[in-house]
Amino acid sequence: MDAFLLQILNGLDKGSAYALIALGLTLIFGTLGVVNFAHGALFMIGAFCAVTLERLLTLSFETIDPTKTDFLGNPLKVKTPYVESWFGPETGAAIIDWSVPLALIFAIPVMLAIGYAMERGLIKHFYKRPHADQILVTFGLAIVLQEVVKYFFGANPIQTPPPEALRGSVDLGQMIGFQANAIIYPIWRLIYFFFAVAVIGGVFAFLQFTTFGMVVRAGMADRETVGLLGINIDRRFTIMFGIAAAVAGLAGVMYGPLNPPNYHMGMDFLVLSFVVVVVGGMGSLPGAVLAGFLLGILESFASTTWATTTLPGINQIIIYLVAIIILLTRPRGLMGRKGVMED
Amino acid sequence: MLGLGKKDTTLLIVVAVLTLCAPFILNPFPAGSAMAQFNAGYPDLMQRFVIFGIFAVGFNILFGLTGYLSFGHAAFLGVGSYSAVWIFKLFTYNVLPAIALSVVVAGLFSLLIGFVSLRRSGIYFSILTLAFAQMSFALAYSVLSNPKFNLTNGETGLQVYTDDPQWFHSDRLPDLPHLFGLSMRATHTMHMGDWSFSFNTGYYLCAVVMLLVFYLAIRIFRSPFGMMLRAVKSNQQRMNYTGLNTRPYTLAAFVISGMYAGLAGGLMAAMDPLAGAERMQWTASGEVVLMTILGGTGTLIGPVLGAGFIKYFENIFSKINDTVLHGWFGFLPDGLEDVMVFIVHPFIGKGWHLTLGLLFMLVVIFLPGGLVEGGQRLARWIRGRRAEDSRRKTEPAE
Amino acid sequence: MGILEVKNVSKNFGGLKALNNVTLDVRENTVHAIIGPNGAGKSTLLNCLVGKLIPDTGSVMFDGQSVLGRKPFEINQMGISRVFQTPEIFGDLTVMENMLIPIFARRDGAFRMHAIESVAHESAVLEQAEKMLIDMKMIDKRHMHAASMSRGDKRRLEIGMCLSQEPRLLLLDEPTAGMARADTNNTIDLLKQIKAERDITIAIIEHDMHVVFSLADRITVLAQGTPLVEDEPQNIRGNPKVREAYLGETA
Amino acid sequence: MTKTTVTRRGVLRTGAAAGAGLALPTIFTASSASAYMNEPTGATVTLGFNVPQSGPYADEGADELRAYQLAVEHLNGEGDGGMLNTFSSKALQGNGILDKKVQFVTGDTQTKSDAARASAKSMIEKDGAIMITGGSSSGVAVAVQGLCQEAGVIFMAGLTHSNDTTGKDKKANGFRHFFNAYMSGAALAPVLAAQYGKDRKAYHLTADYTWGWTQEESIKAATEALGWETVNTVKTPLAATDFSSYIAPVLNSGADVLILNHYGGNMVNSLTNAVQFGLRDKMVNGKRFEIVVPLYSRLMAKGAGENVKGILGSTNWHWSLQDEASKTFVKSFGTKYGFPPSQAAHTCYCQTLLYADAVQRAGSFNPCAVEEALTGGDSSLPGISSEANKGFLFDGLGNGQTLYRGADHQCFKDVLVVRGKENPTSEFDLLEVVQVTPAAQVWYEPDHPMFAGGSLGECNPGA
Repeated sequence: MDAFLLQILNGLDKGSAYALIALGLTLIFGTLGVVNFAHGALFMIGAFCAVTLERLLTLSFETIDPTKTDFLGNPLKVKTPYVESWFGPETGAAIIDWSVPLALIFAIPVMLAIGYAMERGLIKHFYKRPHADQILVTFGLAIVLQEVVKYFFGANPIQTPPPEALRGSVDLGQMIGFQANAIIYPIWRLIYFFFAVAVIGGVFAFLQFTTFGMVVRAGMADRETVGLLGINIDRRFTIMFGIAAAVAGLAGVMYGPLNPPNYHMGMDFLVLSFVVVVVGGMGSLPGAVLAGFLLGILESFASTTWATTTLPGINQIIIYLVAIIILLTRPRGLMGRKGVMED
Repeated sequence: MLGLGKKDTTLLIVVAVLTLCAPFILNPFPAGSAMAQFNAGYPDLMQRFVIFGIFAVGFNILFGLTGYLSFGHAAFLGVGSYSAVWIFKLFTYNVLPAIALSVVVAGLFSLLIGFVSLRRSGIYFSILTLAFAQMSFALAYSVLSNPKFNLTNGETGLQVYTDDPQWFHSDRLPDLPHLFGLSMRATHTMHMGDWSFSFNTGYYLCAVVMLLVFYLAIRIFRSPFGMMLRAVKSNQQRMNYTGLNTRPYTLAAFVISGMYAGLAGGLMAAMDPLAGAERMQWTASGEVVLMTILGGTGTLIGPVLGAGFIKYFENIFSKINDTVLHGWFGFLPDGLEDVMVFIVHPFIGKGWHLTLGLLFMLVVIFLPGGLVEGGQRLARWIRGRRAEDSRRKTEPAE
Repeated sequence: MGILEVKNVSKNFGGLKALNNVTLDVRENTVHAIIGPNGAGKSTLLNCLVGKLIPDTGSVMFDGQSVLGRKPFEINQMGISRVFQTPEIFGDLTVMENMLIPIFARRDGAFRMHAIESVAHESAVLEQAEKMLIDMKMIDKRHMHAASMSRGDKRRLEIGMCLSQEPRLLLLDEPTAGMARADTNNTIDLLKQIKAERDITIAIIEHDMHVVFSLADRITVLAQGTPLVEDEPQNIRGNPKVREAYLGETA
Repeated sequence: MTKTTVTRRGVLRTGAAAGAGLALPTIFTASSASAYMNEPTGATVTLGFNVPQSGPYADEGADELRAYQLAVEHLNGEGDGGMLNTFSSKALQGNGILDKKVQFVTGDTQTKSDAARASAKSMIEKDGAIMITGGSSSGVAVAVQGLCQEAGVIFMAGLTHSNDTTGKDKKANGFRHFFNAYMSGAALAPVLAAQYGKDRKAYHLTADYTWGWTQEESIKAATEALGWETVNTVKTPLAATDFSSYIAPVLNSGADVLILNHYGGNMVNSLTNAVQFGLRDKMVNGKRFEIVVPLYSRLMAKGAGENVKGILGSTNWHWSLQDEASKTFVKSFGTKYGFPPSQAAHTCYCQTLLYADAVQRAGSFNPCAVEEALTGGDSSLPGISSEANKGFLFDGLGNGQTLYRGADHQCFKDVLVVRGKENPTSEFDLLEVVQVTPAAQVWYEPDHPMFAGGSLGECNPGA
C-alpha cells in the first residue's frame, strides 16, 4: 500500500513535468497549427533562467586570503558576492538561497519576450508552410538555442538547489498513519506537483473565464470564422505563444532543483512530450494534461522491481508501449478532435 | 534509355558520373594545403555519403510520395546492420549474403511495423513508428544484450570476435568484410602532384548499389504505382472514393523504403563490421527526415544532397579546431588573427551543431523546396543572365 | 424495384436525430434529386450511402446487395461514384494523371513498375483517359496541375474521373455550389449530356431549384431528417407541404 | 617479436612521387609501399585526438583536449615540459617523436560508437593519424579499439572504466591507462568496511548497459566478500533523467547503503534525487544510511554540487595529490588554463606521453614495435608474485609505480579512494583523498572470470 502510494506520488510528479510541457505544445499547436520542435528548448531555457539569475546574484569581487593557497600554491582569492556586501552577509546569503523562487519572477518576462520574439520573428512565416518545414525550422532553432546555452554554460549539469528551508523531505506516511519512513517524499517534489496543478488550473481558467480566452478557444475551433468577426486573432495567438513559452519556462525553472539542468535537457523531453501530446489527442488541452499524468504514473509503476522482474525492460519501453496501445484502440488518442493533423 | 524519359536519363547519367568520379570531385584541394581540411574524398566519408543517400532516397519513397512521415526508419537501418553482422559472425565475411539478409530482415520488420502503424495517418502514424523504433532501440541497447541472450551486444555494438564460428570463412580470405576475396578496405591512392585521390573498393560497391537503387527509385517515381502513391498524398479522400484500397499501396511503399533502410544498414556493416544501437535511436530517424526535407521532399536527387550536406558537416566541421583556424588566419596581423579565430571559433569543432542548426533554418526559410530548389533557382538565374546577355548582344544589331 | 433502395434508415448524433426513418427508392436510369433545407439531413444520408457513416438502423441496398458495413472503396467497386461539394481531385498531379488514376483503379491492378510512357502502348488506359478528357473538353489542359484550374474545370474533371469508372450510380453533392450562373448552366448541360449519352443513374443533392427542376426526373424532399414527399417535379412544385417546409423560405 | 627494423622503401617511393609532381601520376596501394599503416614520411607525425565534443560528455572531452594540446607542446619542447621532467623513462628529448614534430587532428565521438568510429576512420584515412586516443565512455573505447585493431594503428584509450575494455574486448593494438570497475571495487570495499562496518545491506542502482553491469558485478563481489549483503540490484534505463521512482522504494527495502553504479549525467541526477529523498538523514537498522558512488569524476561531482559531501567513491587520479609528478602536471596545466586538470585530462596526457616514449624507445612508429615497447618488457611491480606481473614498469606520471601489463594491456597502479569534501575552499576543491590503495590490492590475474573471454590477438601493423 505504502509502496503503491509512493509510486502514485512519483507518477504525479513525473506527470507534472510531462503535462506542463505537453500543455504548452498543445496550446501552440491548437492556436497556431505549428508543430514546435523547439518547445523542449524553451523548457531548457527556463531552467537556465534560474542558473543565470543565480550567476547574477553571486557576481562577486575577490579578496585575497593570504592564509590559504589555491591549487597552484598562490594565495587564495576569496569571492564575496556583491549582494552579500550590499545587504549584509545574512540577507545576501538568503537572497542567493532563494534564487530559484526568485527566478520564477525573472523568468516570466524573459520567457514571454522570447516566445513573442520567436513567433513574430520566425514562426509567423511558417503558418502556411507544410508541417515538415515547421519541424525542420523549429528543430534547427532548438539546436541553435541549445548550442548557445552550451557555449555559455558548458555541457555539464549545473546545480540549482532549492532554498535551504525547502530541501530535504517530509514523512507523509506518518501524517496519515503509516509507520515511519514508509512514505517519505521530498518537499520540492510536492511543491512541483502543486505548482503544476496551479499553472494548469490557471491556464484553463484563463481560457475559460476571460474574454480573451474565449476568443482564443473559438479561434482554436474555427479560425476563419473568428477572423471574419473582425477580431484580430493573430495578435491573440502571438500572445498565446508567449504564454505557452512562459509555461514551458516556468516548468523548467521549477524542474531545476529536482534534477540539475544541462543544455540538452530539452531534447530529452522533446520526444516524450510529443508522445504525450499525441496520446492525449492532438489539439486537446485536457487530453494533454490527462496523458501527461497517466504516462507519468504508468512509468513509475513500470520501474518498480516487481514490474521489471516480471517483464525485463518494461521500464524502458512502457511509454511507447502504452502509446501504441492507446493509438490503436483510440484512433485520435484519449481526447483528440477529428481531422486534426491526420493528413 | 532503360525505360526512362529523357530528363530522368540525364539525371541518372549525371548522378552516375558524379558518384563514380567522387574521389576526384570531393578532393579539390591539394593534400598539404590549408584548404585540405575541406576535402571529403576519403573512403569512410564517401561511403557514408552514398549509404545515407540510399537511406534517404528510400525514405523519400515513403515520405515524398505518400506523405506518411515515419519517425522510426532508423530501426530498419539498425535491424539491417545487426543482421549483416550476424552473418559475419556465423557464416562468412562475404558481404553479399550479409547485404541480402539485411534487406530481407528489414523488409519483414517493416512489414510488421507498417502493417500496424498504417492503421493510422498523420501525426498518429508518426508517433506509432517513433514508438516502435524507440522500443527497438531501448531493447537493443540493454535488454537484448544481456549475457544470457546477447543479440545486440548493447552499448558497444555487435562486432565479430575471433572466437565466432564463421563457418564458411577460410584463411585465404581477408579478415574483414570482402566481396569474393576483395577486401572492402582495399584502397588505391593516386597521387597527382600535390593532390591525392583514394579509390576504395567498399566505396565503389556502395556506389554501384546506390546507382541501382536510385534507378529503381526513378522507376518507382514514374510508374503508375508511384502515381498512385502521389495520389494518396494529394487526396486520400478522393482515393477512397475511387475504389482503391490505399492500404496495400502505402504498405508496399513502407516496406520498400524499409528495405532501402535495411540495405543502407547492411552496407554500413559491410563497410565497418560493427552495429551500434544508437543507429536506431530517434535522433537517427530524425536525421533522415531532416536529410529529406533539407534536400527537397519528393524530388529524386534532393535526399541524396541532404544526406551529403549533413554528413559533410558532421564529419568535416567537427574536425576543425583552433589550431587549424590559426593556420588559416596566420597571414593576418596577430591581433586581427585572434579576432578572426574568436569569431569563427563558436561555429567549428565542438560548435558544428550550431552551424548545422543555423543552416537548417536558413535553408528552410529561404529555400522552401530544399536544396533542390536552391539549385533550380541558381540554374534559372544563370539561364536568365545568359538570356539577358544574348538579348543585350543582339539588341544593337537590330 | 429501384437500383438503390434505402429502407427505414435512422442516424443519431448524440441526442440529435439527423435521419429519422428515411425510406427512399432511386429508380434505374433516372435523375433523382434530394432536396431540403439546411440541416435536413441530406449530407448525412449521402454519407450513409457511400460508407462514410453507418446508419443506426435500416438498410441500404444497391442492386440487391447491402452496402452497409462496406468501406468506401468497396462501395465504389460495386458501381457507385461520388462527386463532392468542393471538387475532390488530386491537386498536386496533372490533369492527365488525375484521369489515369480512376481508370487504373478500375482495372484494380496498378501494382506495376512501368513508366507511364511504356504503359501507353500496351494498354488502353491512356487512350481511355484521353477520350474522357476529350469528352470533358479539357484535353488541351492535360499537362496542367489540377490545383491551378478554375472551379468549373475542377468540377468537370471530377465528374470525368467518376464517369471514367463507368459507374452505375453517380452521386452528386451540390455540384453547383458556389458557382457563377454561367458555370452552373454549363454543369447542367454537361449532366444532361451525360444522362443522354450514358446508361447511368444519377442521384443529386441540390439547393439550387433551377438545377433541380432542369434535371430531375423524381424528387425527394427531406425535412428534419424525415422524407416529406417523393414525387415528380411538377407535383412537387405545387405541393403545399413542401412550400411550407422549404420553398416557402426561399420565396 | 620485435619488429624494429622498418624499411624505408615507402619513404623513398612516396618522396619520388611527390618530387615528380604533376608530370606523371603514380598509382600505388598503401599496402605495397609502406611497412605499416600511415607510416609518417615527412618531418611531422600526426596523432588523432578523438574526444566527445558534443553531447553530455562535451566538457570532459574539452578537458581531454586541453591535456592533449599540453602534451603535444611538451613533446615538441614548448612550455615547461610538464611530466616529461618527472617521467622515469628519459627517452623523450622534447624534440618531437623520433625527431618528427608532433601534429594532431581532433574529432568528435559524440559519445556514440558509430560516430566515434567514423571520426577515427577519418583521422586514419584522411589525416594519416598514426595513433588514436581519447574518449569518455567504454562503449566508444571498445568500438574504436576494435577499429584501430582492424586498421592497424595504435589506440590509447581515454576514460574507460568497464572491465571489458581490457577484458573480453581487449585488443593487441589497444592500451588502457585508466583503472577499471574491478579495481574500483577492490579499492573501495575495504574502505567501506572500515568506515561503515561489515554488517551492511546494500541496494544497487545500476545503469542498464555494459559498463553499469561490470561495475555492479565488481563492487557487489568485493563488498560481499567482506560480509555485506546485497538486498537488491535494480537496472535503470540509460535515458532516464529522473530517478525518483527508483530511489523511493530504497528506504523500505531494509537496505542501509545505496550504491549508485552510474556515471555522468545519470550519476548527478540519481545522487541529487537520493539526497532529496532524505536518504542520508535516515537511520536504518540502527545505522546511518549511506550512499556510495563507485566511480567519481570531479567534473561530474561539480554537477552534483553539495550532494557529494561525505560520499565515498574511487577515482583514477586527483589534482590534490602531493607527489612531484602530480604537482608538476597540475602546475603546468593550471598555469596554461587557469584551473586544475580532471582525471580524464591526466589519463589522456599520460597516454600521449607513454605512446611517444614507447615509439622513441622502439625507434619506430610501427604498431608492433610500439606494442613491444609499451608492454613487452620484463619488469614487474614489486610485491606481487604472479606469472602475469610482467610488462613495462614506469613511474613519475602521478600514480606512483605503474605497470603496463603485457597480458592484457591494462595499467596497474595505486587507486584513490576519495570522499566529497565537507568544506571546499574553491570550486575545484570537491574531493579529498581518503586512501591510496596500493596496486597489489587491486591486482587480478588476466584470466579472472570478470575479464574472461576474448584475446588480444596479434598486433596489426595494417600492412
